[in-house]
Amino acid sequence: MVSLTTLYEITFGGAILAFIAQHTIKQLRTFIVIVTSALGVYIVWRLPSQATDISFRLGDFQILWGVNEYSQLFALLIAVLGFFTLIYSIDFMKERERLGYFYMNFLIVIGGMYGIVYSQDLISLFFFWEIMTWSSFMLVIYCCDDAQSIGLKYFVFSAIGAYAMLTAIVLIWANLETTSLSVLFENFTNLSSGLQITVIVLFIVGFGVKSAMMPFHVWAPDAYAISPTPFTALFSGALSKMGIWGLGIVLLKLAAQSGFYVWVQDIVAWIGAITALLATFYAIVQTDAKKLLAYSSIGQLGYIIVGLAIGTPLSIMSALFLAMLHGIFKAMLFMSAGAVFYRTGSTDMNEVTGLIRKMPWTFLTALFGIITVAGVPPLGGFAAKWMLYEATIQSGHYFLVIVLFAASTAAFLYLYRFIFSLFLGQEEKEYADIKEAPLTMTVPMVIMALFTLVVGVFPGIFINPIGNAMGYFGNYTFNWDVSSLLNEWGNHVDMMTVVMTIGAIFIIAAIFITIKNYRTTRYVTTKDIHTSGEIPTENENLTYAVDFYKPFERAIAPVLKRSIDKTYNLIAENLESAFDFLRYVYTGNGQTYALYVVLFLAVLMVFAELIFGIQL
Amino acid sequence: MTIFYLIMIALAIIFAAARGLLGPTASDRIVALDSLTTITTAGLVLLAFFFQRYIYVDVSLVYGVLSFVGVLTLARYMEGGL
Amino acid sequence: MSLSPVQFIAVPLFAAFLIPLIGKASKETVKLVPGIVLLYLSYVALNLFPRGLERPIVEHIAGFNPPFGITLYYGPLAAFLTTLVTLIGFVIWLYSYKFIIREPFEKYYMLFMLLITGSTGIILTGDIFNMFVFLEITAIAAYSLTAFLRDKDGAEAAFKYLLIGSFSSTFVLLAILLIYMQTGTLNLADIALKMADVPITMKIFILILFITGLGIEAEIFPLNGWAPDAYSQAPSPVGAVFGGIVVKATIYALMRIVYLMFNFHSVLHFFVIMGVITMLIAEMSAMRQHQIKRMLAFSSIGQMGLVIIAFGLGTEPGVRAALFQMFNHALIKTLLFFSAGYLVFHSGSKHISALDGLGRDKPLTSFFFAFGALAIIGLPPFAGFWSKLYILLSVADAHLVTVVVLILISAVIEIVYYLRVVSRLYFKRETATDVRRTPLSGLAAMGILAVVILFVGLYPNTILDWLTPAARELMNTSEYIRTGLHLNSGLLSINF
Amino acid sequence: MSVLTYLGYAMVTVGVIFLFLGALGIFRMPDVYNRLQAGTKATTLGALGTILGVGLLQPEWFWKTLIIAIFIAISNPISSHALARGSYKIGIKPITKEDDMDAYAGVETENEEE
Amino acid sequence: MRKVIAVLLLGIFGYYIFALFVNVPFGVRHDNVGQHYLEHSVQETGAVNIVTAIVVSHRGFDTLGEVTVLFLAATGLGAILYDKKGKKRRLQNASLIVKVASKLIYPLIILLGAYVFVHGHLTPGGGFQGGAIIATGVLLMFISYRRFETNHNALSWVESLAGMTFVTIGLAGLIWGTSFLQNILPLGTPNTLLSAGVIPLIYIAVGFKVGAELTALLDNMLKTIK
Amino acid sequence: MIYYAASILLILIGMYAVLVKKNIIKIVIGLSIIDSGVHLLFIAIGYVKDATAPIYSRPGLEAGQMVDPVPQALVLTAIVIGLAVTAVALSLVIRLYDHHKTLNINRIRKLKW
Amino acid sequence: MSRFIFTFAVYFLIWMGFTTSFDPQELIAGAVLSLIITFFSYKSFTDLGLSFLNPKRLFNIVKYMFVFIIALFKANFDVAKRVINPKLPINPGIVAYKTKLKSDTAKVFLANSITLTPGTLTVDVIGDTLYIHWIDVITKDPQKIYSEIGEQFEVILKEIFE
Ligand code: NA
Ligand code: NA
Repeated sequence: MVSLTTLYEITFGGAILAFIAQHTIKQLRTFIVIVTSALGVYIVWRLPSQATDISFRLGDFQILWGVNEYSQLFALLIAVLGFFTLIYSIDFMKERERLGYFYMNFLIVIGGMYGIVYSQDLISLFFFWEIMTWSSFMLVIYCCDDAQSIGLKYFVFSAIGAYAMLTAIVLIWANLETTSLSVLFENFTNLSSGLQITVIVLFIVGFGVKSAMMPFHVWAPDAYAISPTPFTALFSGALSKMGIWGLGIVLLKLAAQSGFYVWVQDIVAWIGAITALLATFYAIVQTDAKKLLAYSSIGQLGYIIVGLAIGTPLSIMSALFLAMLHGIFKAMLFMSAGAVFYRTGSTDMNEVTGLIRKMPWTFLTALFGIITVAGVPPLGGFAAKWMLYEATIQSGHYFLVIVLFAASTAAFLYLYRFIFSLFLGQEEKEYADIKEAPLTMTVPMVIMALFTLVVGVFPGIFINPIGNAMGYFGNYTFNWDVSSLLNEWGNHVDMMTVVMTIGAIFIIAAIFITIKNYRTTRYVTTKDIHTSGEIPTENENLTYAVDFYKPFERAIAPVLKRSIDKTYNLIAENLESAFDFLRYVYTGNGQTYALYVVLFLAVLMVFAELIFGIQL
Repeated sequence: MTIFYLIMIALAIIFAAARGLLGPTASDRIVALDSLTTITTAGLVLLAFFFQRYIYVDVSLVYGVLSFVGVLTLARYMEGGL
Repeated sequence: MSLSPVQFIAVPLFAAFLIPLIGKASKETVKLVPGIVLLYLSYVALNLFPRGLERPIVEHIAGFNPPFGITLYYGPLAAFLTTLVTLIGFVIWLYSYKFIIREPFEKYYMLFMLLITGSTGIILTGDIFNMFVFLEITAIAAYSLTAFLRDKDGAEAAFKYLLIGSFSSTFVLLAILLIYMQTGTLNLADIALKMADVPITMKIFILILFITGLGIEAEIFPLNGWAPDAYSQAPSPVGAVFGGIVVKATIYALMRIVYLMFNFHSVLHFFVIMGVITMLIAEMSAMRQHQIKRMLAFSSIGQMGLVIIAFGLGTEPGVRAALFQMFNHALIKTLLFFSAGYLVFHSGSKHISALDGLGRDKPLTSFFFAFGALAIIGLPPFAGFWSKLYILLSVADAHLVTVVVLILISAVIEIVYYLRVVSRLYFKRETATDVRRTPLSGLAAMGILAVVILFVGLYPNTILDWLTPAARELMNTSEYIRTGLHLNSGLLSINF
Repeated sequence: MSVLTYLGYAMVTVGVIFLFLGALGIFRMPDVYNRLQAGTKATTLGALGTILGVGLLQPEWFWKTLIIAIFIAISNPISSHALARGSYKIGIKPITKEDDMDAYAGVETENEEE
Repeated sequence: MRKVIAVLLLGIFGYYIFALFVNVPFGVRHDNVGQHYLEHSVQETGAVNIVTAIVVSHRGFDTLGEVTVLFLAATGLGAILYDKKGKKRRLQNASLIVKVASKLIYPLIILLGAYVFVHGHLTPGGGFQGGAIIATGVLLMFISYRRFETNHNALSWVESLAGMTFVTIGLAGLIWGTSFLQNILPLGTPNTLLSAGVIPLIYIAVGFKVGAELTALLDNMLKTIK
Repeated sequence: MIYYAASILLILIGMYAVLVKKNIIKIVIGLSIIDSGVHLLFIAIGYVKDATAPIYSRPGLEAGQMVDPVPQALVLTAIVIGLAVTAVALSLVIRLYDHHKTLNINRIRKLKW
Repeated sequence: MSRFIFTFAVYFLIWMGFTTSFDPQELIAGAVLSLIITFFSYKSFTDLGLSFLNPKRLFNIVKYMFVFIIALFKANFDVAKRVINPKLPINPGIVAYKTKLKSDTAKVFLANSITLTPGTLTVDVIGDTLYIHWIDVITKDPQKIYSEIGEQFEVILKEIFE
C-alpha cells in the first residue's frame, strides 16, 4: 500500500479528480485536495520502512525510483508544506474562479516534486522536473494580466535550465549509455575531463535556475510575487529547494569527483554569496511585501548554495539545515503576507499598516519568521547560519564570509521593514474593521511558527535527519550540538551566553529603531495628504517605511541600475524582432515560392558534388 | 513519292505554324491552328499508310473529331460565347 | 473476403464513390460514412497489424509477380503508418461531424475519403509510379480541401499550394522517368536492387529531383512557402489532415526512397542540415505570427524539420525517434488544430490577440489547447516528451552536440510562442462571451486525442514496441528487397 | 498496280499539294477572313484527297477513311464559319477596298431564347 | 530582375537535365519490364494492345488511381465552384450553323467515344480516351446551346456506379481470385471484342465514369458563379 | 536526341511562364506546358528506332518491332493527372477572379504575415 | 417511332464504319451502344429534317454531292491561283445573301456549301440572310449575289429538305 507508485497515483490521481470534481460536484473538490495531500504526508512519512526500490523499463531506459535519506529530507518538506499550504488555501482561494485548474496544478506540482526527489535515474528526474515546471507555470499565470509576461519569463528561464540539464543527460547517455544516477556516479570519471566539466556546468545551470542563482534569478521575484499566495509559499518554500536538491547532487556527487572540484567550489560559492548580497539589496528597496519576501528567498538560497559549494561536512549540514528551515519560515512569511492580503486586499507596505492588534496571530507568525531569517537566537535560523559561517571560515574562504555577513546584516533591514510597516506603525481607519484571518489560514501558520521555535530549542529535530541524509554523499561522521560546534571552532565560549547576547542585541536594536521611527514620524494618518502648499511626490510619502530606507536606496542605487533583467529583456526583444527578416522570405507571392523551389534545385545541381560529398 | 508527300506536309505545317506564331490577332492563330489540325488529320492517315498500321487511322479519326470541337470551342470563347 | 492491406485503399475509395448515391437518399447519412469506413479500417488494422509485424505481407495487385505488377508492401512500417492514418482520420471525421456543416459537405467527405485513400496508398505501395499516383491523389484532394470554404484567402492559398505542388509532381515524375530509363523497372524493391549499377552522377541527380519534389510536400525549407497559407486557410480539420496525414505520408515516401535507393551517408548529413535549417526558420517564423493557425502551421514545419533531422541520422534509433515524432506530432498537432479551430470560431477572429480570456468562456476547448501546447513543446508526461527525448538522444549518439543545442534552442522558441497563446487564453480580461458551445463531437475528438497523448506519454513502450521493427524495416534494405521480390535469401548481394 | 492504286496515289498527290497550298494561303493572305477562305477550302480538299486516296490505296480501310472524310467535309466549313463569326464579334473588321463593302457591319445577332 | 533570375535558374536546371539525358542512348531497346510485357502480356491478359494490358492489368492499380484522380478533380471542382444560389452559363447561343451541326454531330461523337472505350484492348483507345471523347461530344452541345443541360442526377449515378463497379471488379478478384483486380474471366481469343477478361469491363466502367466526370467538370466550369 | 531537347525546352518554357508571367491563367497554361514536356519526354524514352506501336493488331507483328509500352502506359496516367490538376487550377482561377477581380498574381497575395 | 429507327440505323451504320467488321460480337456491341445513344438523342437528331429517305431524295443527295465536289474543285483552283499569284489579287468584302430556303438544316448545308465554294465564306446566318465574306466582290446587286453564290445549291437543297 505505501509505496512510491501509490504516492504518485494518489497525488496525480487526486489532481485529476480535483479537476473533475470542480466541474461536477464542487463540494468534493476541497475534500479531495486535503485528503490527497494528507495521504501524501502519511505515505512519505511511512516510506522509508515500507518502500523498496521500483525499477522498470520504459522504452530504452531503466527507470529507477528509490527512497534514501537525502530524498526523504526533501520529500517530507514537500509533503508538509504542501499539506499546510493547501489547508491555508481553502479559505484564501474561496472566492476565486477556476479552482479546478488551480488545485489540479497545485497537486501536480507536489507530485512532480515527489518524483524528482525519489528519482534514481536521469530520465525520471527530468520527466518529473518538467512536470513540476509546467504545472508551476500554470499557477504563476493563474492570476492576472501581468502574469502573462512574468509566467513566460519564468518558463523560458526554467526551460533554459531544464534544457541545459537535458543536454547533460543526453551527453551522458551518448557517452556512458546509462541514465542511472548510481551508475553515473560510479563512472563519472570515465568521461573525458572536457565532458565532465560540461556536464557539471550544464547541471549547475539547470538546477541553478530553479534555485534562482544569479544571473538566472530574474524570473523569481515577479513569479513569486504574482503567484497566488498559497502557491507562493510552496514555490519559495519547497519548489526552489528542488534546485538545491540537485545542486547538492551535482556538487557533491559529480563535481567532487572531477579534477575541477576546487574551481567549481569557489565559483559556485561566490555566485551564491553574490546572489545573497545582491538579493538582499534588492529586497531592501521593495515596497511590496511579497516582492520583498521574494528577494529575500533568493538571498537565502544564495546562502544555501554557498553551503553546498564549500562542501565540508559542516557546510553541507548548514546548507541543508538552512534549506529545510527556509522552506518553513519562508512559507510562514508568505502565508502571513497572504493573510494580510486576504484581509486588506494589498501587500503594499506603503499602504497597509498597523495590523498588529487586528491580526495578532499573523503578526506572531511573521515575527517568528523574521527572527528565524535573521539568524537570531533562539530560533533555528541562528544555529544554521552559525554553522555556515564557521564552515566558511574553516575552509579558508575568509572574504566570502565577510560578504555573507554583510548580506546577513543587511537582511535585518528589510525584515524589519516587513514587520514594521505591515504590523506596527499607525493603525489606519481604513483597516479598522479588519479581523484576524480565518482559522484555516492561521492554524497552519501558527503551527509552523511554533515549529521554528521547537527547532530552535531542539535543533536535533533537523540535524539528525540531515546527518542521516548526508550519508548519501559519503561517510560523514559527526554528532552535532550547539556546544560541539563551538568546540570544533576551537573557542570554548559558553554557548548560552552567545545566544543571549545576540538575542539581546537584536531586541534592543529593534526597540531602538522602532522608537526612533515613532519619534520622527508625524502623527497624522499616513495617507492624509497634507500639503503645506506643496504637492508631495510619491517619494515623500509620509510613511516612515519610505523615509527610513531612503539612504539605503541611494547607497545601492548603482547596483540596482544595472538590472540584469533589463538586459535579458533587451536581448529577447531584439532577437524576436530580428526574426522578422523572415517576412522577406515568406512574401506571400506564390511565384516567389516557386522560384525558391527552382533555386533550391539549381543550387543542389550545381553544388551536387560539394553537398553530397561524392566525386561525380 | 513518300518523300514528296512528307515534304509537302512538312511545308504545310511550317507555313501554318508560322502564321500561328506571327498572329497577329488571336483569331489568326486559331485559324492557323484549325488548318494545322486538318493537315495533321490527313497526315496521320498518310502515316498509317506508310507504317501499314490500321490503328493509326483510328487515331486520325479521333484526332479530327477532338480538334474540331477544340477549334470550335476556341472560336466560341473568342466571341465571348462561353 | 479475407482481410488484406489493399482494403486500406479500396474501402475508402469505394466509400467516396458511394457517398453521392447515399447523399441522394439522405444527406445526413453521408456524414456517417467516413466514420463507418474508418472504424472498419481500424478493425482491418488491428487484425493485420500482428501479421505485418511478424512477417511483411506483400500483396500482388492483379496477381502479377513483382516486378511485373504493382505490389503492396505491408510491413511493420506500413502497419504503423496506416494505423496512424486510420486513427487520425477517425478523430478528424469525428471533429468534422459538427464542424463541417456548410454545403457541399458531402463533397468534403468525399475529398476526405479520397485523401485517406491517397495517403494509405503512398504508404502501402511498392511501386514508384503508383506512389506518384497516390501522391497526386493526396495533393489534389488537399488543394481542393484548402479552398473548401470558397473564400478569398482559401482560394489564394490553394492556388499557391497547387502551383508549388505542380513543381513537385514534375520533379518526381522526372525522377521516376530517369529511374525507369536506368533500371527498366518501377518496383521499389527491384529498383533498389538495380540501383547499385546506376552511375553515381545519375543517382545523385535522381536523388536531387526526389528531394526537391517530395521536399515540397515534406515542407523542407525553402520549399515550404505554400504550407503556412494552406494550413491556415483550410478549414481547421483540414489543417489537421495536412499536419497529421499528408505530410506524414510524404515524408514516409521521401525516406523510403532515400533509404532504399540512395543509402549513402553524405545524403543523410544533408538531411540533418536541411532539417536544422527548416526547424530554426520555421520556429522563428512561428514566433512572429499574429494568426493562430499560421503559427500552428509554422510550428508544424518546425516539427517536420525535427523529423527530418532524425531521419537524416541514418541510425536505427534515429529512424525510430523520427517515426515516434511523426506519430506524436500527428496526434498533437491535430489536437491543436482542433482546439484552435473552435477558438477561432468562438472568438470570431483568426488573430491570437482575439483569444483573450477564452479560457474562462470555453474552459474545455482552451484546456485542450493548453494540453496540446504542453505536449508539442515536449513536456512530460505527454507523448511529445518521449519523441523529443529520443531524437535528442539519437542525435547525441551521432555526436552532433551542436544539433542537440539547436534543437533545444528551437524548443525554447516554441515555448515562447505557444505559452504566449496559452497565457492569453487564461489570463487576459475576457471580451464578449460567445454563447455557442463547442459541440460534443468536437470535444470528444479532442478528448480521444488527449487521452492517447497522455497514455503514450505514460506508457511510451506501447508505441516503441511497434516502432522498433518499423525502424528496422526502413533501415534494412536487403530485407525489403528480398521480401518485396520474393527472393530466397542468399540470392541477394547488394552493396551501396 | 490496279487502277485503284493509281487513282489513290493521284488523289494523295493532289491532296498534299492542296494541303500545302492551303497552308500557304493561310500564311500569305492579308486578313483573317481571307486566310480562312484560303485555309478552309484548300485544306479541306487536300485532306479529303489525301484521306480518300489512302482509302483507295488500302481498300480495307476505305470505310473508315470515308467516315473521316465526311466528317472533315462537314466540320471544316463549320469551324471556319465559327471562326469568321468569332473574329467579327471581337471586332476584327475585314479588309475591304471600298467602305461600304461590309454588309455585316452593325448587324445584331439575335439571342433568342429557346 | 525576376526574369533574369528565372532564366538563369532554368538555364542551370535545363542544362543539367539535358546533360543527364544526352548520355543515355536514344531509341535503343533496353532490357526492361517493357520487353517482358511485349513478350508475355498477350498470353497473360488476352489484350493485343499492350499499353492497355499494362494500364488495366499489370498496372491496373494505377488506373484505379487515375479514375480516382478524375473523380477527385470533379469533386474538388464541385466543391470549389459550388454556389448555393445555383449557377448558369452566361453564354449566348451559337450561330444557327453551329447549333444545327452540333445536334447532328454530337451523338456521333458519343458513339465514337463508346467505340473507343469498347475497343480499348484492341485499338489505341481505352476508357479514358473514350470517356474524353464522350465528354467532348457533350462539350459541343454546351458551347452551342445556352440552355443545354445535362442530367446531373444521372451523371452522378453513372459516376458513382462506374467507380464502384471498378472497385467491385477489383474486390471480386480478391474474393474469387487471389488478389485485388485479378482477372477472374476467361481471356478469350486475342483480337476479338470479347477477349482480355475483365479489361473491357473495366474500360467500359472507366469510359462511362470518365465521360460523366469530364462532363460534370465542364458543366461546372462553364457555369458562372453569381 | 532532339526529342529530349524539345521536351526539356517545353518544360523550361512552361516553368518560365509559371515563374514570370503575371496572369494566373498564363501560369496555369505554363503548368500545362510543363506537363506536356514531361509527357513527351516519357514517350521519347520509350522510343525504339524503327519500332511501332505496341499493339498486336494484325498477325506478323513481333515484340522486337515494338516500342516500349511502359512509358506510354505511364504517360496515360500522367496525362489524366495533369488534366485533373489543370481543372482544379482553373476552378481556383475562377474563384480568385471572382474575389479579387484581377488575374494579376502580384495583387493576389493577401496571405503573408 | 420511325425517327427512332432511322436514327438507330444511321448510328449502327456508322458503328459498322468504325469497326469495318461483321464479327457478331462487334455487331451486337454496336447495336447495344447505338440503341443507348439513340434513346437520348433521336429527337434532336431527327428534328433536323433528316428523318426519312426516298429515292428522289437520295438522287438529289447524290446530285448535290457532284455539284458540291465540282464547286469545291473550282474553289480550290481559284484559291490556288490567288495564293500563288505574288500580287494576291483580291477584292474582299462581306455581302448579304437572301436565301429562299426555309429549313434550318437546309440553310446550314447551304452555308457550308457556300463556305467551301469559290471565294466565299459564310460568316453568319440570321433569319433568311446569310452574311458572306467574298474574296472578290464582283457585284453588290442582291439578285446577282444570289445567282453568283448559292443558287446552284439552293435548288437541290430545296429538293432534299423541303
Ligand atoms: Na479541323
Ligand atoms: Na478546318
